[in-house]
Amino acid sequence: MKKIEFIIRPFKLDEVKEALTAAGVHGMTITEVKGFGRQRGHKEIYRGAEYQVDFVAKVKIEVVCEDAITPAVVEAARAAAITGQVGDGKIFVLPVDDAMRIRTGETGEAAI
Amino acid sequence: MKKIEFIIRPFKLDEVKEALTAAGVHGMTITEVKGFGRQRGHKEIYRGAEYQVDFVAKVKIEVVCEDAITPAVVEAARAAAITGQVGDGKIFVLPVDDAMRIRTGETGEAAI
Amino acid sequence: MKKIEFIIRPFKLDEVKEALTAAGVHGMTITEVKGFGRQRGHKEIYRGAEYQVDFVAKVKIEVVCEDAITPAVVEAARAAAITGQVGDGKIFVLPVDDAMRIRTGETGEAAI
Amino acid sequence: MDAADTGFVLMSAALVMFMTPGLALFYGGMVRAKNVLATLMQSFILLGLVSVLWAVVGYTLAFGTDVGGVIGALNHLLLAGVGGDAPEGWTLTIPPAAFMIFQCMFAVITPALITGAFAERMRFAPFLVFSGLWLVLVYCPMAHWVWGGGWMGAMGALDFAGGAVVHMCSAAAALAGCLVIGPRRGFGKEAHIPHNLPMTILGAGILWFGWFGFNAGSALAANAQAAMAFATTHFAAAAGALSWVAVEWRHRGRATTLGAVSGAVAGLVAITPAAGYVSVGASLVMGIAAGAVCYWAVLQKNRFGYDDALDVVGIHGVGGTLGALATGVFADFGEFRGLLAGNPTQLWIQLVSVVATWVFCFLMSYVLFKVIDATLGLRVSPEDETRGLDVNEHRETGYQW
Amino acid sequence: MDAADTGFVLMSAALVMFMTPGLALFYGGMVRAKNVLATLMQSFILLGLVSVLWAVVGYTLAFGTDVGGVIGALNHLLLAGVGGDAPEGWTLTIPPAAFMIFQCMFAVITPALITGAFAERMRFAPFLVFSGLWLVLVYCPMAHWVWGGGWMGAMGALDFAGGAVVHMCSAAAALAGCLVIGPRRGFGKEAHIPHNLPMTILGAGILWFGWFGFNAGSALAANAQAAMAFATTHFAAAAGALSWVAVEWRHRGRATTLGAVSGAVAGLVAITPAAGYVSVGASLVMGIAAGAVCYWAVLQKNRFGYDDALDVVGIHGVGGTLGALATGVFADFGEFRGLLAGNPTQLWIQLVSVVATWVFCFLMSYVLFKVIDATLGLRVSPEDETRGLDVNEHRETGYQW
Amino acid sequence: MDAADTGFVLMSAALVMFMTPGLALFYGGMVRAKNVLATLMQSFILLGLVSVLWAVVGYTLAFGTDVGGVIGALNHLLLAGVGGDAPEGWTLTIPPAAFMIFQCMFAVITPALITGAFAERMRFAPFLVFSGLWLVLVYCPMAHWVWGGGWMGAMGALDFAGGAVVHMCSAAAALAGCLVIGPRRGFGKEAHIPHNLPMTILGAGILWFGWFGFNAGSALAANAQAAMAFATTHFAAAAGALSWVAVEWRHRGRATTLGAVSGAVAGLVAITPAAGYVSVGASLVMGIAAGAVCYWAVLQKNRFGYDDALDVVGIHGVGGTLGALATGVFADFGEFRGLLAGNPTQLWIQLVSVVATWVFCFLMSYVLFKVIDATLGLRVSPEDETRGLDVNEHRETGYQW
Ligand SMILES: Nc1ncnc2c1ncn2[C@@H]1O[C@H](COP(=O)(O)OP(=O)(O)O)[C@@H](O)[C@H]1O
Ligand SMILES: Nc1ncnc2c1ncn2[C@@H]1O[C@H](COP(=O)(O)OP(=O)(O)O)[C@@H](O)[C@H]1O
Ligand SMILES: Nc1ncnc2c1ncn2[C@@H]1O[C@H](COP(=O)(O)OP(=O)(O)O)[C@@H](O)[C@H]1O
Repeated sequence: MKKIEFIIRPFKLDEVKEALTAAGVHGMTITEVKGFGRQRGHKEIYRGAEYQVDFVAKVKIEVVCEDAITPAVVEAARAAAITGQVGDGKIFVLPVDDAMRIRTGETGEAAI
Repeated sequence: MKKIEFIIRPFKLDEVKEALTAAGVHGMTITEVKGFGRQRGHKEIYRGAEYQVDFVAKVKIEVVCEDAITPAVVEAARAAAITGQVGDGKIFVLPVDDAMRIRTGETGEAAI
Repeated sequence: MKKIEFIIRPFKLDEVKEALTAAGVHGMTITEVKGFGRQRGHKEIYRGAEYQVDFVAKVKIEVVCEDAITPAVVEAARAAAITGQVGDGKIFVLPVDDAMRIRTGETGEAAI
Repeated sequence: MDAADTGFVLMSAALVMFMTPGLALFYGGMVRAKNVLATLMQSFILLGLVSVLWAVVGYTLAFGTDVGGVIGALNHLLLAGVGGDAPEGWTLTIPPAAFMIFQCMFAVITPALITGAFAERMRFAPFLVFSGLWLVLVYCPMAHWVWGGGWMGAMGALDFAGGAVVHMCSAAAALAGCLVIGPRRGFGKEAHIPHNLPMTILGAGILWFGWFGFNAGSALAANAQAAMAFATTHFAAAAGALSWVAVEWRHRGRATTLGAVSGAVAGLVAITPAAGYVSVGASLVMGIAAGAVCYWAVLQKNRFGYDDALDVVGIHGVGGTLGALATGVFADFGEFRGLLAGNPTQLWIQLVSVVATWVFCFLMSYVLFKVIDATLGLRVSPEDETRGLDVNEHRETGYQW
Repeated sequence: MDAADTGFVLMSAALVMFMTPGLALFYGGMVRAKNVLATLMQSFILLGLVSVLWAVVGYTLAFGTDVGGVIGALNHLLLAGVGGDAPEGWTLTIPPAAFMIFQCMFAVITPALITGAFAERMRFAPFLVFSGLWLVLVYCPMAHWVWGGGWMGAMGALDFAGGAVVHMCSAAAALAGCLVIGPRRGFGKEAHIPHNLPMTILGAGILWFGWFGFNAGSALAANAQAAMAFATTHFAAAAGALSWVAVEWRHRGRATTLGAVSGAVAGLVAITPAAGYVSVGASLVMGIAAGAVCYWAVLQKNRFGYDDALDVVGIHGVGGTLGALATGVFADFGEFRGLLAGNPTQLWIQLVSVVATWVFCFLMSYVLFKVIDATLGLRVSPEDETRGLDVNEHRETGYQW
Repeated sequence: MDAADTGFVLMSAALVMFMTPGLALFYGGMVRAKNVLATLMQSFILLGLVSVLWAVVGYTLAFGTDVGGVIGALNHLLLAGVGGDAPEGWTLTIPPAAFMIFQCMFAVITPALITGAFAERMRFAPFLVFSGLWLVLVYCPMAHWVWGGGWMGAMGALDFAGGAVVHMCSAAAALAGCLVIGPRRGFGKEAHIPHNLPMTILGAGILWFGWFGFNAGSALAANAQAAMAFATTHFAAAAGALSWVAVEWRHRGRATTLGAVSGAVAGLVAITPAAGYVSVGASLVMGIAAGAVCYWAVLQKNRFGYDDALDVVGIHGVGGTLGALATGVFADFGEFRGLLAGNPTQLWIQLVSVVATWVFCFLMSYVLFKVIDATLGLRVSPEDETRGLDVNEHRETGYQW
């Protein structure tokens, strides 16, 4: 099993969610995060003083899925998340030892 | 060492925290997340228009612990988090290479 | 590749960000989290009733970087995050299988 | 007709109207985020429901021709005869419509006060039914008894702006309500902590502001009594805030903002029956007493185990009772004199009115709650209570960040 | 000069001024968090811009000596002669400065109402240009026609506090605006959900409160008509809230808080042209009609596909039209009589004024929007719209938690 | 006694009272979320503390029988003789109680203004001690000098509604305060960014609304001067908002919402001493000047390195000074004439009063802060400052989402 983390633009969330579902993912967990990277932030002005805000609003999607579908899931999400501009985000794939569904106690692939 | 991620119902947080502490966990990190899965969301109505909200409020607990106690920790948390209804959540176990306590610089199991 | 997770004090964010950048990290993702550990929380009072709040505001920084620079990155961040008081936080290092840049489709170290 | 008095009472009515959104915010900030809209709604919708009922039947029950000292006749049904011109025998210097609309605002806020007791667990439909029936069966009689020519006023009970009619009356209903509906899930175990105290402080600010209309406006004229009522109102609120904060500081080691606003409201409640009758000195004493006593009263609920979620009983019940009795002690304005002005009977009359108000309002409300609980069911399901009333009862969410 | 009337109108003016921040919050809560400041700003800055324009040229265009029934002469340019003392021939009991400042508040809020239509996508600079020109070219003539001695008033059209001048006029501009600027990105696909409904409810509370100044103050004296206008205002709002909620409950299965406040505003809009002319009974009928009809009207926008973001047309346009016609039906105050009081002509006059208002205001606004769009460009870039107006147009962020 | 004037002043007092919660929100939105309650509390608790002190000793120090032009005698201790009836020699048309309570609201908000300077780092207990002493030792003398029969008024200094007494006085204390307490941790390095600008905008809306009571009410009668003061207040605020925004736009490329509200407040501050004495044209000029000058003044603090957290000096100090001098230029009402009306002496008198106010208030405040710092300690510990005042000083948290 793998955990795939997608860091995407917030307004792409719905499209990526659809793409993931279409790719066979049945569950996911979303977190609002702030990103720092090549995409620059913006300036803010308060009473004449300028502040540089480096962080950009992003959404992190975490999906745990079987090894087999991982490449397909990655591709599907990427296609939905892309705009072609700097700041589209990243996809990270991490190994997972085990999963469990709290309700039933099922483990492994049955749990996800 | 393992990192265990628990996705649970928000109102179970206190109980799960107690269970984890009782199971020998000394620290944890909590994030408010939104989940998508078998548990359906709800409808909202604004000026007569209906919107489907797919995401459900969840809490993610991250715990890094020694390999040895991992199964016990998982079981203890599961027992506290369960309601038996769809949406109780998931537990994921991931491998961890190393840990460090910022204050002391200790690494490995001493750090957690 | 590794994913390094830093749990730090919120007011240290800017300093740690500088340190990471100086250590050759080009991107990172920040999440507001609540921590539980040796650092005790505080009491709150509402209409004469006292409540114990166990969770302390923390910031989580996630950085994916090449294996080679990982120790340097950890050290740099630690130096910036430390105050010497209980509650300075943790650093966890996790293995990463792969990374991809959504915009370009690059994978591996080129993606980060 | 006097233009100055008319303008003053109309502006006062506007201020009192503003108190209901203020109360909504005061309460709304104290609940958890998942119930904020339901809590705001329980106040806001009463601006609609009660006002319409008031026009149809409420005003005439309260202020129609007295029937046996108990209720008003239906001679002003649908506000017949309540217009811009003064009818025969009208003694006020303002148009009947001005008096009627001023009183309407009191009728709106009184049932809204009750909602603090059953916050975070009451279903919306039975809440509406309760509020409508309660207005007709409890509030209108009370208003008639005290201000409409009924027995309590005839007995000589002093209630300048509604210590009995508004505060004790709603608090008695609140007590009945939280007894019947039972405590919130997790009461005493989980922390039920205010989700947005700035909202509560804003609400308190609006309440304090509007209370000038409530109390000074109750003079029904822009005269010296109105000025005195204005001043006593302000000083009682000020003293109440200080006193609550002082007691809390001693007891818990800190002065809280929720304490400051709670104390101010306690002071405002206590001065309400007395505002036009007492001196500034008395108002300071009453405010100080109210802050300390209501702080103590609020602590008791944990002892008794009933879940009066937002402390309607502790603040409006105890504060209103204190104020009504203190009116019997401190009153000294024209013919209205209390104990200290050499008229001990007044204190006795006040005591009778206090007991009668509590007994009548509590019993009526208790029966009403029980009947509605048995028929419609008052309470949301446990799952809905966990998910929050906003999503379940109203299909909305308070905040999207 | 009458002190009572002066005090009453000044206080009313203060209340009307407070409506603009109230409207800012009402609207601000309904947009997404990333546009909250831009939305608040579009109302708030008009307190600055319109007020200054009003002093310079607006007042005299609206209330200067009538020129051909169409516009006011420039005899009060820069408020010349509009001071504390009554000039020759002045018929009001209040100083000219009091009347002028009361009217100023109306001029401020009217263009602010329009902003709901193009919320979340309009650039700030062209918005300012539009608002300034619109005030001079659309609002001032309208105000003159109805209240300043122009043809509409001369024809006998009744508009007590601005059904045509304020509500239809701004709604016609709103319709033009959202047609020209086009729908928000993702309209109909993404959920455009209010980010802070408590803010909207607070805004509605302030609007309701301030509307007493708007309507009762329009009597321009603290008299019986003011008292009646006050009462009808309140009951129409109450009935509107109930009615919207009832219809929504039936249609969608739930009573929403946004529905309650929307219905209240619909009722307030509808009663505005009628407030001082109709009975309380009529106000209840009008409020009920407004709540239901505006609910239905708001649903239509999805059918027609224009993106009137915060429903200015559905509520102010439809509600204002309903109110103007109902005034022709229900008016019955002194010489002012409508259909039911035996004067069917009034309804006809009202209809003419409704049509003229819509046509004039829509066409003028449409041309204005088109011209500004062609020259300055109305709309932010797609990227900026996605990131939000607050950061791009104002370099600020609403909330930092 | 005049009912119209009494009603008007009472309503004005209510509006002024509402300014303090408004100020609390205005300030509260500008601090970081962890200090929001402490900031709200510093204003709110003064409604309690100052009001009680005012009743006990403040009123008589300010408005008791003049002693040597410097202070009021204790003849109204505990408000003795300040009731509903006019005593011998009373020249106002309103009851003493109405005048006293109107003035009370001014006494409350003045020390509340100071809190913006030491926001986010002041301990609560010494803050209370400071505010209480400051009221007695600084505010009461100032109020006496200007309005209570003291030397400044006798000299002929014009201060219609408190440019010196309220704004310069609090700003001088603010300057002293931030010099003594020192800058916030991270000042100049970290971003100290407003956490909730909608709250600040709401606060500004309430301030603007309440300021009508402040300035128009200061006529102490519902007359033509009140109407003029109302109008000049509004136009100065409007012009101030526009002017600040224009300057900022030029300087930084964007018009900010915080700029708009700051400019409005600057305009309101500047017009305060002048409101009843100047024409609408002058008020526009003063507003424009205030917006631009205060923008510039606020930028200076970074140059000088003192941390006046919420810009009390830049806005109230500079705006108030500007207004006081401009009063000497533009005054033209009855016997009150300034430079442009042919009375250059007035400008000189104004200058003397400005200098005296700054010197007296700064020195007194500086000593007070120093003494309290040496005895109780003004400042929270670095750890507490990092964690936030809400949790440490009040054991509460503003928001729970
Ligand atoms: N090394 C990294 N580790 C973790 N997150 C990263 C890393 N690099 C980038 N990110 C995340 O990805 C987002 C997009 O990265 P950015 O460099 O701005 O654009 P792009 O992905 O198009 O190159 C960042 O805002 C950040 O959240
Ligand atoms: N494959 C997955 N990857 C990551 N998170 C998941 C996944 N599946 C479910 N979740 C998380 O677990 C929560 C509960 O899942 P759900 O399917 O609703 O119920 P249950 O766990 O009872 O089967 C979801 O809301 C989501 O946050
Ligand atoms: N075992 C753990 N797993 C995950 N997070 C942890 C763990 N232990 C501590 N943390 C995080 O680190 C933070 C600091 O830990 P704490 O024990 O308070 O201080 P210190 O790191 O100085 O020993 C906690 O608030 C929590 O967020």
